[in-house]
Amino acid sequence: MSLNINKAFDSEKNLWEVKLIGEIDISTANSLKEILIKLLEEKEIDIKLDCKELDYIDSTGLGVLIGILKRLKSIDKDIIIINPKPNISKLFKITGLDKIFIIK
Amino acid sequence: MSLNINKAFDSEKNLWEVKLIGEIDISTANSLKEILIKLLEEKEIDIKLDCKELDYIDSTGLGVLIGILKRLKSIDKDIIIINPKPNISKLFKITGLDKIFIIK
Amino acid sequence: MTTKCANKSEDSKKENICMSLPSKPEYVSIVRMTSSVIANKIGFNIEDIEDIKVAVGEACNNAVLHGCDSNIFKVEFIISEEKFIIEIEDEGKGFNVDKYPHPDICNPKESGLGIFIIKSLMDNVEVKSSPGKGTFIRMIKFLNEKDKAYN
Amino acid sequence: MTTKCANKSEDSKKENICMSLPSKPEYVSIVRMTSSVIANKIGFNIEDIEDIKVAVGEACNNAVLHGCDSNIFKVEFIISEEKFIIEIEDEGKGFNVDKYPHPDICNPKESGLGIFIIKSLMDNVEVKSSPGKGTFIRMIKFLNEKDKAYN
Ligand SMILES: Nc1ncnc2c1ncn2[C@@H]1O[C@H](COP(=O)(O)OP(=O)(O)O)[C@@H](O)[C@H]1O
Ligand SMILES: Nc1ncnc2c1ncn2[C@@H]1O[C@H](COP(=O)(O)OP(=O)(O)O)[C@@H](O)[C@H]1O
Repeated sequence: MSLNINKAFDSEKNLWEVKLIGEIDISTANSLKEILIKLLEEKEIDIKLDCKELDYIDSTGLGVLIGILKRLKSIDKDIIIINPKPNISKLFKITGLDKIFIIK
Repeated sequence: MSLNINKAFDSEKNLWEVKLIGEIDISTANSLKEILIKLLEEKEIDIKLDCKELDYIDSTGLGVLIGILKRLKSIDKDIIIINPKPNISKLFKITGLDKIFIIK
Repeated sequence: MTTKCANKSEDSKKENICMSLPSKPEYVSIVRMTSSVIANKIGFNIEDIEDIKVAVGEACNNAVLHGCDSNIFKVEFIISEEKFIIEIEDEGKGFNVDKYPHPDICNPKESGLGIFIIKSLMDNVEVKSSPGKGTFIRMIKFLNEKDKAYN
Repeated sequence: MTTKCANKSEDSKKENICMSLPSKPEYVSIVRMTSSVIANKIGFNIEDIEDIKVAVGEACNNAVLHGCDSNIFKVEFIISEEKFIIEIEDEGKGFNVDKYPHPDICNPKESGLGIFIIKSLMDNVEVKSSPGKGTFIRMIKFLNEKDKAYN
């Protein structure tokens, strides 16, 4: 019923590795936004989102990711999404967002 | 959100071993009652209730157990409750039923 | 849709969630679940959440068991920083709150444990009932200081 | 307590659960949870339950985001053997249902996905809105034959 976010800098691959645990919804999307923006203020590099333990995301969460992706794309960087659960993959698919995010 | 009941006859100890899995409440207590009564119609012996995977019980469930216990006590048999979770132990304690059931 | 709920109280820090459901056994677990989700959000510890769930379940059982068929019962969750109030109301047959059967451990019975369990698990319990009209029960659990600090 | 809900419908096989909640983000997950508990009871499979949860969440998001402060929103769950209807109503600012922004994948935006997602996940969706008065959305998921047989 809440969101935990673990972040680490992967110096070898030069990217932010962010683990999302819990639910991204209208009450937690803002804290995700703030954390991702802070990371980019530190270093504007690729962000890898590990969604293995992400149970839920909705349009407010997708909106945050779209906003961050637009900023990264403008400097040729990316968001890479790994280990999404079936319900999360489905949402990226029906919205067509699987075509603009890198999903593994 | 539902109740599963696994029953087996322990011929060595001459008792019914009944595993309760899920929740015993107003909507499932009756099926517990029917199953236990059927067992006693087959053989009137001790009943051992394994509550390891029992998540919830309320007064309707306790009422069923009290009814069966009264029948068993009248022929000097018992109900033995094993592995109750803390919330279930608490309910037996506050109602004083821990003094009339054998709880291990 | 005809749901109507004031969702307002004297104290602006309080917030209400109202529900109404058919008086049937299969709906009781929905109220139990909802109560535990809310209790968890308020910040109660696991033992308190279990207590609330059982107490709410017992009150709903009574509303359903002693309520009229094809009727509804209502639940109101009143949330504030220091306590959780739950009110459950039915339009069932009601009873005399001064002389309903109390449990007697020397002579255990199949019924009569519900209200006793609610009073044991909650900090404050009030029952009002009018025979023939219905029953109202209000129960309160206070958030202890430790859990408050944790929030 | 002032909750009022008809909980009755033409078809006696239908049963209703009504809720009303404060228009605040922290209450949306309670409605989501409740919808998934009910969907599970009706007998929907896991994928359908997830779809219902997301669609209900999106509709609640809109009620809360575009609703008025210090207001409430209402949810009605209508349960029958072959389908699950969910109605969500707010008294917020409303909008013109004929020309709200639709998503465009070539030009992705931070908002405007909610109703599109609801329509993709549910079998039938109806939106009524009066600018200045509020919005009503009804969504239906049908139970497929396989899950019905399983019940
Ligand atoms: N909501 C209610 N409507 C009518 N009668 C009630 C209600 N709640 C309790 N009672 C009466 O009080 C008695 C004691 O209730 P309770 O302690 O919950 O035990 P139980 O419901 O198991 O009998 C019930 O047997 C019933 O006669
Ligand atoms: N309940 C509502 N009350 C008022 N306006 C709404 C409501 N639901 C949707 N809208 C309007 O329709 C638009 C599209 O909604 P939606 O597809 O859910 O995307 P989002 O809410 O992310 O913008 C919203 O931006 C808003 O203007």
